[in-house]
Amino acid sequence: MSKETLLEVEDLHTYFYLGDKVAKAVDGVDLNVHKGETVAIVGESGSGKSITSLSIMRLIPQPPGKIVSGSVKLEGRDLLALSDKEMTNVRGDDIAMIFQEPMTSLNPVYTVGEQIAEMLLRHKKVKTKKEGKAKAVELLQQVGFPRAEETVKEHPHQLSGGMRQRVMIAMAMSCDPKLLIADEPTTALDVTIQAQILELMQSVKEKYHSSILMITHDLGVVAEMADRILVMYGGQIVENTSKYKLFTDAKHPYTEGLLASMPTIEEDKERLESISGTVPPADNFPQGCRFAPRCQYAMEACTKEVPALREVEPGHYVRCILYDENQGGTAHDS
Amino acid sequence: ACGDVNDENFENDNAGNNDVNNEADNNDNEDEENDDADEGEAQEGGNATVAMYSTPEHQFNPIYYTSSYDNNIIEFAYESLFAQDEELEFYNELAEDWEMNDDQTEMTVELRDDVTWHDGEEFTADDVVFTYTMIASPEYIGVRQDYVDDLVGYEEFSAGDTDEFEGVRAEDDHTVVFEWEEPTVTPQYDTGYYIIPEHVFEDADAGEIEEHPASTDPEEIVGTGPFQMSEYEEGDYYFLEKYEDYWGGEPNLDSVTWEVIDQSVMTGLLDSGDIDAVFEPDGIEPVDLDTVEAMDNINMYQPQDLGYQYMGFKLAHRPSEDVENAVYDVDNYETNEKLEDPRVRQAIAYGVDREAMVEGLIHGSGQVLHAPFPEASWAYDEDAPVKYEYNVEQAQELMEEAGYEDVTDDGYYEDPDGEEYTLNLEYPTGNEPRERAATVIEQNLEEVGIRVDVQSPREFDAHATRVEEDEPDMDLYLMGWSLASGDPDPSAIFGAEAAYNYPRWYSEESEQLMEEATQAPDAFDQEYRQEKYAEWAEHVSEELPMLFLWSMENNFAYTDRLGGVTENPVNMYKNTHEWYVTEE
Amino acid sequence: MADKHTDEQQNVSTTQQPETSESKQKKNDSPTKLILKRFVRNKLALAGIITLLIIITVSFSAPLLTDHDPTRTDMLNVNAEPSDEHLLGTNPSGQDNFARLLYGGQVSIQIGFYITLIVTVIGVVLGSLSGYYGGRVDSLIMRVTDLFLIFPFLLLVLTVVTILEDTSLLIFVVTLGLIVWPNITRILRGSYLSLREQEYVLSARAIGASDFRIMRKHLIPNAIGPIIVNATVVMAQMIILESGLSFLGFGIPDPTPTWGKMLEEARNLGVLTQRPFEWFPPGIMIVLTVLSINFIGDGLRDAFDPKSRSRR
Amino acid sequence: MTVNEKTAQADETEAAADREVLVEVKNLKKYFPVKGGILKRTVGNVKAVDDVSFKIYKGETLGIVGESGSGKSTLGRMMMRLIDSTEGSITFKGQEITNVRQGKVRPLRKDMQMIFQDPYASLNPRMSIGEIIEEPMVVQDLHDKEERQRIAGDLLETVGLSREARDKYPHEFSGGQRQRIGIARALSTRPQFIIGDEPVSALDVSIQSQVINLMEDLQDDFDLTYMFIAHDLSVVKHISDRVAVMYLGRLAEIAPIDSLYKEPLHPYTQALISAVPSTDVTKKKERVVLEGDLPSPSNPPSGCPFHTRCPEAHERCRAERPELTDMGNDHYVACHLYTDPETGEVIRD
Amino acid sequence: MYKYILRRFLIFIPMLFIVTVVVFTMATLAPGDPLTGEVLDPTVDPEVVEQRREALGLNDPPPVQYMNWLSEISQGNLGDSLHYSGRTVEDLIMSRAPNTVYLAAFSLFITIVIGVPLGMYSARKQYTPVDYTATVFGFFGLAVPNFFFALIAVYVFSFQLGLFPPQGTISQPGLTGIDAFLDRLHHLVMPGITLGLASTAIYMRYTRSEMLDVMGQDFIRTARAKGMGEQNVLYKHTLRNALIPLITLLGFEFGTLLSGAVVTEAVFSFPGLGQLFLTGIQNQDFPLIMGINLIIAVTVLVGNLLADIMYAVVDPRIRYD
Ligand SMILES: Nc1ncnc2c1ncn2[C@@H]1O[C@H](COP(=O)(O)OP(=O)(O)OP(=O)(O)O)[C@@H](O)[C@H]1O
Ligand SMILES: Nc1ncnc2c1ncn2[C@@H]1O[C@H](COP(=O)(O)OP(=O)(O)OP(=O)(O)O)[C@@H](O)[C@H]1O
Ligand SMILES: [Mg+2]
Ligand SMILES: [Mg+2]
Ligand code: NI
Repeated sequence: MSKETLLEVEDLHTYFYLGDKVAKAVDGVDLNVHKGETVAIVGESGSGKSITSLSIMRLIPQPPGKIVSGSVKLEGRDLLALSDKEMTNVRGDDIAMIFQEPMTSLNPVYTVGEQIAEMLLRHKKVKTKKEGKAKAVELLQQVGFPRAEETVKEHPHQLSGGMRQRVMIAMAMSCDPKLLIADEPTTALDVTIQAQILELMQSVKEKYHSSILMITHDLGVVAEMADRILVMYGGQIVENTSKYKLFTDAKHPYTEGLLASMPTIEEDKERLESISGTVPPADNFPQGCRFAPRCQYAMEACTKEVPALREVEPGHYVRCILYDENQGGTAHDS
Repeated sequence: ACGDVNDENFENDNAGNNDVNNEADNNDNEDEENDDADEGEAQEGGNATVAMYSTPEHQFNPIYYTSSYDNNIIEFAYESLFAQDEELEFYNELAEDWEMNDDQTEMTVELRDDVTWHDGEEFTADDVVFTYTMIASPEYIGVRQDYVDDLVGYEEFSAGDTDEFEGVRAEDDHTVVFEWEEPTVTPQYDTGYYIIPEHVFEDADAGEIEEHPASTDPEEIVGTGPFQMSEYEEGDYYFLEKYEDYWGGEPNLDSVTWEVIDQSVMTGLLDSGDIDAVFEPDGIEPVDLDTVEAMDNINMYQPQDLGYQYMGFKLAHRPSEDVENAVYDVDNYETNEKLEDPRVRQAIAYGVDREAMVEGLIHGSGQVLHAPFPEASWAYDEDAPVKYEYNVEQAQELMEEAGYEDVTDDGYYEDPDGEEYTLNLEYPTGNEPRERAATVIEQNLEEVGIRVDVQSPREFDAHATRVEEDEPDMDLYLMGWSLASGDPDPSAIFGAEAAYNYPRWYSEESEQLMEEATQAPDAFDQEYRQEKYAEWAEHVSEELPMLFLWSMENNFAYTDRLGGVTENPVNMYKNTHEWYVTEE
Repeated sequence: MADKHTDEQQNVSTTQQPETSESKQKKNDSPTKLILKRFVRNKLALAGIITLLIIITVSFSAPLLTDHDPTRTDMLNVNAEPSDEHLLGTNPSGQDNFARLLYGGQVSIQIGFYITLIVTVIGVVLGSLSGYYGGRVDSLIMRVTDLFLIFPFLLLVLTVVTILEDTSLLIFVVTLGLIVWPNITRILRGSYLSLREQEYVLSARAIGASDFRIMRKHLIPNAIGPIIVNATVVMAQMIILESGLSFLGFGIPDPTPTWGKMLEEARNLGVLTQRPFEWFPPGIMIVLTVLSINFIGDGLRDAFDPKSRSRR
Repeated sequence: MTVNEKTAQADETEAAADREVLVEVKNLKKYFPVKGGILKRTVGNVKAVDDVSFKIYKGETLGIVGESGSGKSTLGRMMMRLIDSTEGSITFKGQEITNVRQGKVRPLRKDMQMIFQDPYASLNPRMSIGEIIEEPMVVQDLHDKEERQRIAGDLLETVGLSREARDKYPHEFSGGQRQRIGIARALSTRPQFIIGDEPVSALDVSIQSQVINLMEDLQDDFDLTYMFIAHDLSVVKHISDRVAVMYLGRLAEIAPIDSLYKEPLHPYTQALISAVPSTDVTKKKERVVLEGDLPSPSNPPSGCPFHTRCPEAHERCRAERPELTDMGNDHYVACHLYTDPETGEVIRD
Repeated sequence: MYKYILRRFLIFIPMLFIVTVVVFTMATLAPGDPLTGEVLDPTVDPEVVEQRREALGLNDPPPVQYMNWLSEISQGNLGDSLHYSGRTVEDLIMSRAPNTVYLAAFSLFITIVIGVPLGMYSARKQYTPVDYTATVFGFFGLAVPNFFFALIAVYVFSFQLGLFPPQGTISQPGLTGIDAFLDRLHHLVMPGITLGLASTAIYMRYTRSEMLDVMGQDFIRTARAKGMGEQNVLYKHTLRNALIPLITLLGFEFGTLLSGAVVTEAVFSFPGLGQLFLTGIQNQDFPLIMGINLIIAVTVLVGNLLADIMYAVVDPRIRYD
């Protein structure tokens, strides 16, 4: 990959200390996002996607959460080493974020305009509130509000879910961030609205030349949006490859299972595959490979130690013993 | 520590009535002490602070007020023709001189001519006539008729039949004549009521006076007294300034402040000197006595109070029709068999430890009462009544004599028919010692073997209604009363058909004695009456329509700083122009 | 909204053991047991329940601890100082303060308890009717509670206590119960309103369960948290209220002792400064009891609803 | 049974009216009053379900799709008689059940059951799994206690849980497991008809497929008829025989899955299908992106409710409400594009 | 918005009417009347008392009395006090209300100034010693009977330390301007704190819980993600949302304060409505009791109305239609 790296996360560990238990929500995540690239993290509920993104933003609720180790570098600058104050300058300005719940992610007591203007003022993009409001109108127009002048004066509850998510996007883009993190931006929305939002995100990305780190559990959305896909399971990345590779040549048994268990609109599956069992809780991961208890290829060695994420093909990383020649694993084709 | 608001009605009258009490106070020693105690230098001017525990009701018109707290203000601002001195003898206040005609029905009073009202107007005979006429007038809706209803022409005038009240008339600017239908024994008492200014109230009729600003707004009060109201904060402070042109001489003090305080912090305030005196109507509560007595800057003055507590025996009940129609007819009285036998009542008298109650409940600041005459009264005869000393055996003997026996062996007597014997006792809230007494009586009598069922206490008014309306289930009740005012004639309370004869006691002997005691011409002889009342007292103590519990002492206290106080058993607020404070 | 709810729930659930490790887990951790476990872990609540138990035990074993009859007056021994005979001295009626403290505790606690019982029963019945059926029944009940709430509580109590001339313990308790119910009814109605919308209630209806069954099996057991928590609040309030009313002279009539009445006797500087043995014990008892009950209530709230851990 | 089989079956019986109708809904409406004005009078209605008619044949699965707020749940609840309908009729096994009073619906519930969306909220946390599964039998007064316990145990095994689970409580299970328990309960009275209101929406893909498979298996084993409400078109496509598309309380289109997904007629259906993100990375897909949001059901647009967002809307759509028209092959659509404005005749291309 | 207010107002009217009926019914149910006491006075002629009863309308049937009363109050006339002869109920209430208003306002001020920030602080420092201390203080405030607290406060602060006057509203008459104000304030401190004790505790607990609630909301995370500083998040985003529910509490606060005032005013001899009410109760002065009950109920109703309106103003989510 010749492209310039924007974000680089190395060996990130974020734990939650809950009484006598420790939930290892994120347990050794490596990822990087290049300039102009859209990277998606997929995985089932509880696999640690949100915590990874929040860790990057340093927004982990603390206590009980804590970033235990690792580094998060934005254009080479280690975010974890910044003071709290410096970090607030990064948030919103360098990295912006939108969330899953458009319904609750906007402050109900302030108007849409106020909330956008506030962010602009905070990052000194404008000097006065008035200027901020004017800019807000402009931004709203860009995300497709026909009546933007009126919308800025409205309160979030007066808008529909899709509209709120647009406001969130407008707000996120207002300071021209280098990276946009979108945590399940369309999960709460209907398909038709989801399509609108995804479309909007694409266009916004092109316009602002920003990179996107997109989090979702919907493989369909990933297929639409991403350049590269990271599959997360049990607080770890288990597979990291380009979109095309993933959907045509998934290597990790978990990814394989996911794809097979998903009904799609294109093909008629006689019967869905399914992965037995459930996602292990973050405070009680099995020994060794975390997927082993549910894996159809699991073997003795899998339960010993956590396999490393290794590059099995150029740009295709998999965390599975099957692809580890040293362990005598043999690649299989599904 | 509960307020005794409900009893105020009784006490008020008492405060206004100023009885004739012959006996001087029994605190001579302390009296002298006080005089010596005035160590500091008398100060020109200054302010004295007097405390009361409850808020005046802001009815400051003497002819309408009912609360003794209002009276506190009135005492400083208004005056009457006659007042009682520390020996309880009448002396002239606004009167200069007086004389009675021979058949004791007409009194001519000459007024002082140097008296002015606070607004500068002269005080004249018209004011006196006005005051009495107002009380007698048909529109009058207050409760002070007692002062006028024996005067000539009252009936006609108060019924509205005539426009002229004959009973009182102005002979000239400074001479007033009172005329009674019957000979009166106590003319100075009857004519000794506060005088209100005609020129202030003349436009109002007697009914309207109640709401007149000069009645309800402290700042508008116009009297002749040494102090006049200047500023106030309702329910908190009442600030009285001296009336410089007071006829008795310019008052020493610049001002007197009445402060409303909570009884619970009184000792603290007295100790810190924030207040100078606690006098009528509250005095020092028994609980605080020890604390106050222990303070070294305090003068105590403890005259007898005319209020007393008793336990009534419902000897009979009026039938309900009579209650409804307010009829009092001895022939209809339904006897309460449970208490019919005087021996039972005597047994109860023996069985109740009244001495202990006086000691325990009122901290010794009072005495056991044996007959309804105040010690101060000429009708009082210490040896006349039977004195029931606490004696359980004697009580039991009497019960057994009366045929009561503990058949069931449960520690309680059954009545002569062998039926369970329980007496219901009712009592009101509002007077802490009395409330506590209910329990004591129950337990005392339990020891004798008489079962008492103590009902839970009621609000005073509710209780009073039940007593008055002869609640059929009631056997015993607790109540307070005030000792005979003015004349000792007990017939208003003990007469067989008197409304206030709550026990519904009927005794021929008593009726006769009471009648004899007031029959002219013998009754003009006080000794004769004294004898009759002694006989009556003995009779009443044997018959026991009620068990007199105790009469209290007042506990008045003031600091060394306050001087010139006239210690007067019925009224501490006389000669206040002589009050002074010493330099600290 | 629903999705978010699910989300949270999911996080909770994933911390539970998966089915595969089922065997390792202790069997049948019923919700009640879980609540108890959570409750016991709360130190303040545990301290509260221990204190309360001690207070109750001591109060109710009064006959074992003192020979004195708390109502027995002794006129020759009033306002006695503490002695071996009278551990805390005697009051102005010569009643033994220690005995009054113990027996008074019984009365005060019973007052609190019975009022709470009445209020809770009314609250549960009316709250369920109102919350479950809604519509007219609900409007009617809510209007009535509104009306009650408009009158400041103490003024209403005083007015009613005055009107009812007779105040025996029973009347006292019933009266207060009848005045205090609206608050709890409202709260429970709120709980029922939200419970009614739960899918398991809908599913119970879908299987044809009767209203009564739904209330009995689905609503009340799930509303038990708020019910108990509010009961503790009421109980604490009532114990305080009793003392306030005693103070104003509208409490339980003599000679029945209560803590409030004992405390009321200290309404005097002299007593306050010179006879602390008379007011301190009942004062501290009231404070401790109320504090304990509040801590228990708070602990229960957390135990019943772990998400509200941070709440009041 | 596979999808293909199902379709084949459908084809066979295609024209035949002899397919046994289990449930029939005619002109069903549900209006929720909207209170407003100063006195809180009813000032309008939310037309949650507005004049809906369809049939469900024995043994089939009818999928209902539509956006949030389109009235899917309301429809399901009306059919379960959990809420009263405003108008129209519901016939179950030939018996009119619309007007059975709430007190009398219990016997019906034996044959009709419902599975709910939220596996966390649909099980009473204070009842053990045994109690939960037995409850329908208790309510219906079926069997004695022991028998009920045995059945509950069997059912647990049927849905892939162990018998021991009976003594546990819901909080001890994961979402997928709970949904299985919900299914077991629905089966306990041996119903013929089950309405699933988004039974898999809250589940993760890997779990979702387990439940879908289970439901399919049970359909065969227990001879069930399903009405499957969902907003995920892929899931609906997988499980259903026929699909009804709802929009603002009305049916836009109803058809067997093959024809619906291959040849959607209604512009809304077309948009809906094209909006589903494709996992086929090899093909680039044309997409119809709809403008705007779902209008408020309390104030639905006049004429065709979809005209505000429809790319092909024309004058007539604004004025006239399209009726559901038979396009042949069991395919019905409510759209003016397919009827002649003059004659009202069906236009086929 | 106006419609919303109007609707609230329309609910207010029937409530008001019912309130009068209830107040009146309570009064009629009461035994005896204020003249019963005078009947017992031997010096008073029973007939006179009966005349007074007649004159005061105490002998009319209840509905007639009610209608009379209602027509009077509709003219702003609450009737004559029975106990306070010659004074009208409105005059009495007016003479006392200012004191209680000062007291309530001061206590509310204390409640808000202490309770809210303490709750905020406690929420910010959740599970720290500060939080626990505040929690214990909160529970303590709820556990101490306020008269008991008052007595001890009087003892300590008035008599031992001499910091505050133990009773009354002013220390000397005749002060003007700032001196008068400070004098009053000085007298308000102890009763105000006593009265506000429980409320402060409640507000503190409430603020804390609301703050924590809001702090867990998504939009707070959004604010942080926007790069907002901690102070801004706390004061701008959290506080405003957390305070909204407190407004409802405020609506009833006046009623609550008045209840407490009955006790507090008694201890501090503070001549306010509470004391007046108590005197009314003790003397069965039903016009007065009715008057105060009515005034308070109306005040609480108005308070609720205002709270509702305020709620609608600060919370844009409220729908006005
Ligand atoms: N505040 C918290 N306290 C304790 N544990 C937490 C907390 N937040 C997250 N976790 C744990 O961290 C793990 C990962 O959570 P995360 O929210 O990152 O999952 P996710 O992949 O985003 O899932 P979803 O798709 O449901 O959003 C979960 O198992 C959860 O138990
Ligand atoms: N009890 C009710 N009172 C008033 N309106 C209601 C009620 N229940 C549903 N509605 C309204 O009816 C419409 C249809 O709701 P319904 O729940 O049936 O939609 P849905 O298609 O199931 O949506 P979802 O996919 O979100 O579950 C919605 O606009 C909703 O607001
Ligand atoms: Mg997430
Ligand atoms: Mg739905
Ligand atoms: Ni199949």
